[in-house]
Amino acid sequence: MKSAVVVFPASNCDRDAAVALQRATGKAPRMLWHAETDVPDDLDLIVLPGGFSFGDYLRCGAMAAHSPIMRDIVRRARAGTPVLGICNGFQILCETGLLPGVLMRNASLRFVCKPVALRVEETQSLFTRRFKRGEEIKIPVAHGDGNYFADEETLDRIEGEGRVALRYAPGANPNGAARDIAGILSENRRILGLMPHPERAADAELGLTDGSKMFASILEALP
Amino acid sequence: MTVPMVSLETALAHGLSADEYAKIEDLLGRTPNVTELGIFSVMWSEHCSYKSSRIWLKTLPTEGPRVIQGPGENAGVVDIGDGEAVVFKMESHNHPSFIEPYQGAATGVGGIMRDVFTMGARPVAMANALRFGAPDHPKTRHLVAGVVAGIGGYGNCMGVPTVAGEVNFDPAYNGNILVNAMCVGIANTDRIFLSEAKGVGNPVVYVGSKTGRDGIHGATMASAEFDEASEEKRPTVQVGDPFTEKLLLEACLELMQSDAIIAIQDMGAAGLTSSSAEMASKGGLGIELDLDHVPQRETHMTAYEMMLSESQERMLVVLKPGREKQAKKIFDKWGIDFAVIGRTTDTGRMVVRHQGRIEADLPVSALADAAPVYERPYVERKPPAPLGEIEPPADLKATLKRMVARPDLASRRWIWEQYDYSVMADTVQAPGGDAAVVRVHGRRKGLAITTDVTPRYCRADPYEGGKQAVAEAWRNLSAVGALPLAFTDNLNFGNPQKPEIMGEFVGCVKGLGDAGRALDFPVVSGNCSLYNETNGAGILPTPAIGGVGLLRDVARMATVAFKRADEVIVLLGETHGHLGQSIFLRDELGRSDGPPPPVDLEAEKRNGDFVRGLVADGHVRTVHDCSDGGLILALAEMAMAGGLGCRIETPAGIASHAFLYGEDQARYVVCMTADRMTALVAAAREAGVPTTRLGLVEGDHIRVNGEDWGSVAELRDAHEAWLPDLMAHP
Amino acid sequence: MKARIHITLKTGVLDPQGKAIGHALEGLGFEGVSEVRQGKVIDLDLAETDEARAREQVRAMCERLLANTVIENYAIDLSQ
Amino acid sequence: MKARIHITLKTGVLDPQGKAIGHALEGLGFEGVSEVRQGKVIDLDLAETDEARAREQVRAMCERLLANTVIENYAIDLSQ
Ligand SMILES: Nc1ncnc2c1ncn2[C@@H]1O[C@H](COP(=O)(O)OP(=O)(O)O)[C@@H](O)[C@H]1O
Ligand SMILES: [Mg+2]
Repeated sequence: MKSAVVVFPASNCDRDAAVALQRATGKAPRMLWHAETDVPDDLDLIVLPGGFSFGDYLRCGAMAAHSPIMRDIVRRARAGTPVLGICNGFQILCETGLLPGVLMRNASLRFVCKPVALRVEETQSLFTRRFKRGEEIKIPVAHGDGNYFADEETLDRIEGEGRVALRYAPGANPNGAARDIAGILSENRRILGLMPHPERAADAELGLTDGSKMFASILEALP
Repeated sequence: MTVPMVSLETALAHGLSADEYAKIEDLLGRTPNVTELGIFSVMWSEHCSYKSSRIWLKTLPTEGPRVIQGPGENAGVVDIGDGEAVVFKMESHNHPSFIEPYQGAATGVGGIMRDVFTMGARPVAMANALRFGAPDHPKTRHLVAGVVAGIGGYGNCMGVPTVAGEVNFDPAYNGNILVNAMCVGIANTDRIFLSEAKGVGNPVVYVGSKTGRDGIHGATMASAEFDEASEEKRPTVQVGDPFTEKLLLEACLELMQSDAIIAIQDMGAAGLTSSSAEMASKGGLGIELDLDHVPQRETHMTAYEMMLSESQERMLVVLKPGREKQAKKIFDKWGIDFAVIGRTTDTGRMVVRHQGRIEADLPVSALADAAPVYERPYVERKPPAPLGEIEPPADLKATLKRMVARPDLASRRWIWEQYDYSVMADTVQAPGGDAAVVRVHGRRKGLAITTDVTPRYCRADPYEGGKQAVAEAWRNLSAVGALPLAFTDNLNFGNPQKPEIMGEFVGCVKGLGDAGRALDFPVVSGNCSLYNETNGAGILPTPAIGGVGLLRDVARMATVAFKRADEVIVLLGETHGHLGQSIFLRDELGRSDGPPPPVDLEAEKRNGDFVRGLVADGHVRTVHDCSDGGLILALAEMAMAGGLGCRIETPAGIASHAFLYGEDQARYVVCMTADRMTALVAAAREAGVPTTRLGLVEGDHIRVNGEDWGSVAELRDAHEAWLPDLMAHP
Repeated sequence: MKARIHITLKTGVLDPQGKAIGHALEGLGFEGVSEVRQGKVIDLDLAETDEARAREQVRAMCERLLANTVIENYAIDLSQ
Repeated sequence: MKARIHITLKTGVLDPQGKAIGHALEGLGFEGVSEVRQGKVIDLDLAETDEARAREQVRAMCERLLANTVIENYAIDLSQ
């Protein structure tokens, strides 16, 4: 599998994502600088990592969504190249319109870092196929703006289309997200945006390992 | 433009004394102009010159087989093997945080990070030591909320995990909170960068944010006593820009991969002035600056303003000649301003030009080396009289649930969950234990990090309190199984011109030094924050210690949580039931008298070395040291962390309340399987370490001498609720 | 020209910041405050001197970057 | 009454957000934008109907909570 991690100014989970990908696939991903205008042709997976691209100024992900590299990424994503957006990456995907909705300030107005319990809602995707439907997993979150919002119609639609991939377990919603949504899929199910950090739960020494199943799923789907 | 005339009055307004001003005139052989006076005032401020503390700081142990760089550079450097070094330092941002808690704390974090990456290290962990006023003081909640958000706001954006810290509440800090931030980084030993300029004619380069009129005179403010009026004056505080700092970090580290740099120095307090003077002074050189080339955010800035600006996120670099293009390319890529603003000279003078005029022409040695050094008079405090007999409370078992929710003992989760403690994916021990542990990226080894000091001990007996602060940090590192390497300190005190305060300072520093020597735990960097007084009321003496230790293999690491039922709980170390200055005495009985617990440094060493051995050999995985709140608090914390209860008995011959709540030092609680018990107790005896078998990990309640002291769940609820409840009020 | 842009949340979009401010005001004893909404204001200095062209330029900035029109409205004020 | 409060950074105070927005606009090809400053706008519904009293109330809110007067200015607009 050939993968790439995009580095925006003030991305800060780019290395973590690369380490997790390397561990899962045995191959180091390419690191792509945001100012590049073309992404390599042969990529099987593009990862938009967590962090504070452009300082999270104006709106989280807004400036990154207009980075030169994003034009090509949007094009490829629309054509079917899988994209995984983690935390800030999820925010960027929403700002580009590749995923519906927005991520607003946490309801507490405080940044929150902790492991949270999640329920895997959909296993029909290349990111979640190794999980069991309804399985409860634990993955850390670390964000100030993870409060997923979309209008009711959109929420009903994505629910109806089985695109809510991950939900915070009952009582575990750390940010006030609508319908406890933690991660959603695109219409073609090849783009996943999620607030939790699977790359921080892919190493037994860090205490949590459920994230590695996501990387294993990807590898299985995109050998 | 008319240049204001300088007089004694101007000098006094700049925080210089009459004697100091006379000395400046003497050194120059003339009256300085106002820019020159401004430059002197910051260079000779307490903050930059350490004029009150210097002679005492010299007494501290700063050397050791692993120490690569002790105090005197931007941060200390200690060898951790494999060609790698840990680089760390702690610094305060107390006054700015009181005025504007979010930005004050944020820029404090940014400043200490720059100190570490200037040395060529990538920051890998942050810690802090915080002191606030009484919980019910009208300002406290606002300050707590702002400081915590500010620390998180900056550190989280930088992508450096904040993993450890400590917080106390005491009315002594009502008007002077303490915000001490520590940064820990990792560098290659063959790529450590220093601030000593070398060579003549080399380009002096400015990189980072543009200069504005930020915090002009911040460095002198940080050294001046507060009064109510200064709160009204509202000096400009700096606004942090972590986004720019993150880019500056990456750009500097990228440039450091090359060999283009001769010297590099961050612009901290006193910005351009102290960074240029220090680089020149260390290299025995002169330096010329042309301020026309300084990137500026505001119009019509004067030389005075530019030299004294404390705009954040800036660095000064001396490059090898001809490397400007190569370096500029890197900063362009990261979108960071880059400007050649001067060059090194052989004149030994600092010459500042602006718009074709010479605005300052000063001997570098006068600025850096001729700064006054004071041997301030001090009085040593008489140690408090011993406590008499302390009667046990009527219902001892009811005390625990209250104690776990006391301001100084309640859970700090509300704080650390606002810090991204897991970014970089190497945090193998998150906040909540004795020390945090971050793995060295790609290696088996890890760094243990802790911050500690017990100000109420320091107030009661500065010398014993100083010893205790170092001993506790050393103990917390040992408790996770790490070899303590070295420490950094932030010495927060009141007005050193008062002999009693100076006595606190001297006593604490002596204690720090003796403990450091006895424990092979040198100090490699640090900072002094004096004049923490409002309307003449000083803070508690607070020499905050930031300790760093090395774990050979993070798989052999202890944590505080009870792990399995039926493990035997053993106390290592001696218990006399010392209640003087204990939290039990203060919070349950309303008394704060008696001497603090004495620190037997030999016992500390013996017991700590023994515990570390147990962890390293894989015999125990559960260790917690005893500190605030005594043994029963340690047990309660182990129970709450593990979700398991325990059943313990107190020994005969000592009153239960003293045994349980006494704050005797040099003690650790460890858990082991029953089959290992005999051998370990024998080994302890051989090592001269006293042991007491306390009982067993068992059930989900805490049982003491057959009495139920509460369920782990209810204790945890009380422990976890205190801070969120406090902060829920507007 | 100078442009002042107000970016406010659309009605129906929940506003955690506004809500928190409302609570805090109440906690401080301020009474009679019903709805609180927080938005952004962005001030720009433009080289453009023609009002119509300036408005068009700022509108484009809002659509492309400054506002997220899924949840936000924007309003533009121009002055010399 | 309705109150609209503008909270802006004092002149001379660094505005990292404004700076970044300026860069981003430039990157998107918008030309001639010099200074960019970002602030907050807060809209309140007040039960108070007397203008002078309303202004005084909102001023108190700004001083005590809404504005950080160390680095921010505020301006109050009232309307029925
Ligand atoms: N300001 C803070 N930031 C991060 N962690 C903190 C902070 N304050 C306390 N902690 C964490 O809470 C735990 C308990 O703190 P403390 O009681 O001071 O520990 P100890 O008594 O072992 O020194 C430690 O793990 C510490 O790192
Ligand atoms: Mg401890």
